[in-house]
Amino acid sequence: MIDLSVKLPGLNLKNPIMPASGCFGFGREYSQFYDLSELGAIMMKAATAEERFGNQTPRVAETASGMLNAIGLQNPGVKQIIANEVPFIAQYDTKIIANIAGSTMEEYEYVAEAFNEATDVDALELNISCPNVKEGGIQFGTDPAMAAMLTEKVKKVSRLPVYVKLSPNVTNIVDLATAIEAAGADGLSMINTITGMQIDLAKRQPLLANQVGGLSGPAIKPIAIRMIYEVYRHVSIPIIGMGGIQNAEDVLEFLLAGASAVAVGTANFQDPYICPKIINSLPEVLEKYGFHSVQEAIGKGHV
Amino acid sequence: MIDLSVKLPGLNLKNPIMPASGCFGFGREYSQFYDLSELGAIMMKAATAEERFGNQTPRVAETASGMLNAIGLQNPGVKQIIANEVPFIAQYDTKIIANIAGSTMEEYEYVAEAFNEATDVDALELNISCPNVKEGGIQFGTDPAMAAMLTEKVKKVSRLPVYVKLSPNVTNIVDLATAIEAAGADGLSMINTITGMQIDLAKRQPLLANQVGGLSGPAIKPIAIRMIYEVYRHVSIPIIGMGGIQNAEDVLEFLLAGASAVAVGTANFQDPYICPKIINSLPEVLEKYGFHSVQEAIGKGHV
Amino acid sequence: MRQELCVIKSVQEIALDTYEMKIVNKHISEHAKPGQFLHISVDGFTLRRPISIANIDQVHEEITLVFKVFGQGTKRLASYQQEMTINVLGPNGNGFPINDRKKVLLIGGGVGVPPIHFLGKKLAEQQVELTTILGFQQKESVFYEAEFNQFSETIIVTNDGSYGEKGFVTDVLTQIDEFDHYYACGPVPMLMAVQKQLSDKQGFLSLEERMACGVGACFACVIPTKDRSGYRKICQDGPVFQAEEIIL
Amino acid sequence: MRQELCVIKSVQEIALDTYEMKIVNKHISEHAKPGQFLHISVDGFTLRRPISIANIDQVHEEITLVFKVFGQGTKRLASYQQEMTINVLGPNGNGFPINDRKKVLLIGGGVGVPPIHFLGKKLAEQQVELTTILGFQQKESVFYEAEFNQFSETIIVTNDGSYGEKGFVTDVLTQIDEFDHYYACGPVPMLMAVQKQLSDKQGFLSLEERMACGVGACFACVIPTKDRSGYRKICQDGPVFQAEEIIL
Ligand SMILES: Cc1cc2nc3c(=O)[nH]c(=O)nc-3n(C[C@H](O)[C@H](O)[C@H](O)COP(=O)(O)OP(=O)(O)OC[C@H]3O[C@@H](n4cnc5c(N)ncnc54)[C@H](O)[C@@H]3O)c2cc1C
Ligand SMILES: Cc1cc2nc3c(=O)[nH]c(=O)nc-3n(C[C@H](O)[C@H](O)[C@H](O)COP(=O)(O)OP(=O)(O)OC[C@H]3O[C@@H](n4cnc5c(N)ncnc54)[C@H](O)[C@@H]3O)c2cc1C
Ligand SMILES: Cc1cc2nc3c(=O)[nH]c(=O)nc-3n(C[C@H](O)[C@H](O)[C@H](O)COP(=O)(O)O)c2cc1C
Ligand SMILES: Cc1cc2nc3c(=O)[nH]c(=O)nc-3n(C[C@H](O)[C@H](O)[C@H](O)COP(=O)(O)O)c2cc1C
Ligand code: FES
Ligand code: FES
Repeated sequence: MIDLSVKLPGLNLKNPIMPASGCFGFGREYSQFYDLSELGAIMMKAATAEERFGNQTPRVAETASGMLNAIGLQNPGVKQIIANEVPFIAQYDTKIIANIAGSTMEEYEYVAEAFNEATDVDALELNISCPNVKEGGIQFGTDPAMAAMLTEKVKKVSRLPVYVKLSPNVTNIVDLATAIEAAGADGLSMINTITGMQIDLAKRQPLLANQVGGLSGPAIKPIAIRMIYEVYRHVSIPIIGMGGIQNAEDVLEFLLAGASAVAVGTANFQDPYICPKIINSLPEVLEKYGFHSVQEAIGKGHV
Repeated sequence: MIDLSVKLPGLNLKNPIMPASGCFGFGREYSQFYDLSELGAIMMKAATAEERFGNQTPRVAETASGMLNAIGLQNPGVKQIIANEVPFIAQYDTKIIANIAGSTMEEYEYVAEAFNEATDVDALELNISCPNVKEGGIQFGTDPAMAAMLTEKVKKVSRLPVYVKLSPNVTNIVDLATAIEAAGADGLSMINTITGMQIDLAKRQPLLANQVGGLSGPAIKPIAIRMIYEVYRHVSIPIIGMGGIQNAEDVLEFLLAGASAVAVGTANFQDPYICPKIINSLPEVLEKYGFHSVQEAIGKGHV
Repeated sequence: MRQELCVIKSVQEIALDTYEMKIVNKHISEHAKPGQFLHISVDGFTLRRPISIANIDQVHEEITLVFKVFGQGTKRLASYQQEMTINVLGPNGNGFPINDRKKVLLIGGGVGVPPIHFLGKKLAEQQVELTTILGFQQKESVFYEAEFNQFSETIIVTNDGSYGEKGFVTDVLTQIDEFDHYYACGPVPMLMAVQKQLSDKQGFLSLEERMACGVGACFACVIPTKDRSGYRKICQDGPVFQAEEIIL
Repeated sequence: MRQELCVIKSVQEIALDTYEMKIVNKHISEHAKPGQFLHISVDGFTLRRPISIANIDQVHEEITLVFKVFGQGTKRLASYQQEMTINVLGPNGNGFPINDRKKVLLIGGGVGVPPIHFLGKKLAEQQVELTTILGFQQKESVFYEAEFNQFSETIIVTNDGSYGEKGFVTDVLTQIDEFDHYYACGPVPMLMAVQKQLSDKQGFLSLEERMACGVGACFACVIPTKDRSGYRKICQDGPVFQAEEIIL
């Protein structure tokens, strides 16, 4: 028997597979396709203090082996999420990770504190790296000092373990990660999307209404693997890996690079069953490459 | 008649298409396939002061819609290049851009100065952004002050127009570009490859001997477009664009983003005729989208 | 909505760059309603392509799709051969509300014609009196005229006048007698003009937007609503909306 | 070397995960020499796949390739059907030097067998006396035994002993009588062992390395040489090298 379980701060996962934030809403839609209890955890869509309507459309574009999105943090606000969405997911036997975002430090603190009341939420994921909002977002995610300060503030007000989601749009990802670790983060999640653009030839303007969007999907996997590999050597807190995962082999690649668990984003759009499919084929793939458990594979790609 | 010509400092190009540095050697191999005089210009493989053997193999890996390379600047040294390679390309009616690299400022200066003797060379491309060499390379390319200093030094010793090739592995590409412009660069070329990694599952180690490599190909096109779009708004020197170009529509997208000419790299490996094919189909594509010349399309994606 | 594999029965070019594809699937043919769409996986592309259901033959469990080659994805789809299998999510979204109608005006523009065709057939089965206006760019783009004629009085309009009447669908609206409801699908400028010109009528518009998930999870495909309660999702709450509800 | 389109005549699984593909092309069938390879474009992949030429039928302008399904690219290639067209660069690289040979030892391991087959046939035509050692992992992987038997004494070795002799090709080297030259192609550990054990003989090794361009332009596929003049390119200077020239 291959053991798929992983223990992370606040998260005893039965398996290391979870849908990535923003790619799974609050679980309702995909619950039509399968039993969400199969999932190791669910990362909810970002929550902000108040309801947000997000960016104008078009919000998505397709790229070679990837896509751009500029949703812009549309969400019903943390109160509504706690009232209506968390209870829905809590029906299932899975862990709940609340992704939180904001335009100011105060907003992050407010949202983090609000989730203290949501007893079914198991961890916070601090989205300090959203490239798709005009204020906040990206700045917090690229300056190590700012990122550390934000982490500290959120840690102070939250009862929950805090995973900080790193932006790949930086010169030195290790500086960012070590600053965030020093500030008390319980874990890291990486990577968020990479800022990109597509131009509509006929309209002679950027295709997305927001001009730039975040690149995700298999196209960015080599960048995610490199960053996780580098960060793993310099931090001792666990990493939740993501970026272009499509199958169990990809999961193993992330584990070898140093991730302790992984999130699947864009692939849900192609195949709504992708998460359970990966969970089902993971034991076989681990075995094929000589591993008896997920735990055993973590960081094993380092020489 | 659609006019494909573009005038850039030192480069009166009959068309805006050139093979990218490192993806075309010194032209000999591809001269078996077609007449190199069809090309707007040729960007030669990087030259260093002395012969270099580069990295261990494996040096390349395939990724989704892209590839990783870690060649490591293998080249016969600037003297040999001037003696044996430049004269070969000079037989053809095309422009020659010499890509120069080094581990120290002095090496860059040495190589730049050496090319003063090569009367057939039309411009220098300063490769300050090679992610695949242990010393030099990447550092010069990520720190605006260092990049500016290097640009200034090379400008001082060279008789040729200098195009500086930007690294995409930075938090703020505009800061880098404006510093380099202020230091006297005649143009920019962007983007170089993005640092990535692939892990060999069976061997449990990075697949490339150099561990990390540079990601190129269609996967990075949205990132290249975004960076060129941003830089175009902040500089007044011309940009040679590159990153994942596969066809004439892609070329137009780069022109609209703000590139004045483009280079084609990875696509040569899939189709050795890609450059002439793009040159031949460019007039039709320009016409389809309402342009009468390449010149007219430059920067037209800005609103 | 389910993920289903469908065998292609036929692919045929029926007008300029316009293809009719027939696929076989029991679940979809049993459950699909006019206005719903399939979210189709195309080999080699990250995102699925939304295509409306143009017709259903329940007896043969056959679904008809009509699509125009627009970019690379639809080009690839058009190259698919008989007997190949395609992976679709469907039926997605909500259909047109069709109960208790008497006299109905149908308006379709370009690739907005297919869902209107399926709708018209269903309404005709319910003995609803129909008038249809179909707009196309030019003569070569016209399709399904004969099909519509079977159940509806049908006016064809082409932008360049090369077939039928010249102009836009809104140019012939005044020719139409009384009707209690209208249904429209087509390009946004057409829908805006229709919405404005028929603002005193009860109408339903079927909308398009770039989609990712196609099931309501990603917030890609939203449209602002008039009551300022924010955005609604085209893939999940639509693609059909009441004309007065939305801001185009 | 040219870029050529070739129609697939047949694809057949001839051993465990091992496929024989026959393609038709005039230029390549006329010019190919043993040891050369084709650089094959596979739908959906950035890089071409290098595959050795396993045989040529000049009369029917037919080229035979034999390849093992290793990763996604060869898996896709194996799924190609008769009548489909593939895009290849070829013939690439330099072949085995074969003039003035009398008694020759051929050594092939796994997917190193195909080029050795084409070589053996050519040498046999020149009346060269041949002995061949072919190494495979296990019984199910063995292919082309009958083909080799037609022109050469042939010893089969399997790693697990499930067919022929048990062990590695080097284990049976001592059984071979005099020979003036040897030719080997196979996995690097095999080539290293052969190079070492036959260091007193004139030999040629055919090498593999990950390639990008396949034509000598990108410096991906290099191998260090003993004279320290640096690296040579496998795709352009090789894939065949004198055994004493290179450092494995
Ligand atoms: C609910 C709905 C029903 C539709 N029904 C039909 C139909 O019956 N017949 C038909 O011909 N077309 C229909 N369309 C439009 C069709 O989806 C697009 O023409 C198609 O997705 C274009 O794909 P492409 O690969 O050819 O273009 P590309 O431009 O290469 O596609 C790139 C991306 O943009 C998206 N995209 C581009 N244009 C549109 C568009 N107009 N609407 C939505 N997404 C778009 C693609 O899905 C893809 O994700 C419908 C769209 C929607 C939303
Ligand atoms: C000159 C030469 C001749 C060859 N002849 C044959 C032959 O006749 N029969 C046969 O079965 N195989 C042969 N090979 C090996 C064959 O090229 C690889 O097995 C194949 O490229 C693997 O592709 P993949 O997509 O299945 O694997 P993947 O691992 O998915 O491929 C990923 C990348 O790695 C490259 N790669 C992986 N393994 C190898 C390898 N061993 N050598 C070179 N590149 C590799 C691929 O080309 C591709 O670029 C030859 C290789 C070379 C260099
Ligand atoms: C449509 C879309 C919406 C996203 N929304 C969020 C979000 O709200 N919060 C967040 O932290 N990340 C968000 N992301 C980023 C993903 O969680 C993930 O980090 C990224 O897409 C890389 O993974 P992938 O390649 O598997 O998609 C979003 C991604 C997509 C594609
Ligand atoms: C195999 C390979 C070798 C390269 N060598 C160099 C080089 O020597 N100097 C340089 O400036 N860029 C080099 N590059 C980067 C390319 O010139 C180009 O900037 C990059 O590949 C993006 O373009 P593409 O996506 O069209 O390949 C190399 C790229 C590849 C793939
Ligand atoms: S496409 Fe994802 S919500 Fe509509
Ligand atoms: S593969 Fe490019 S030099 Fe050999």
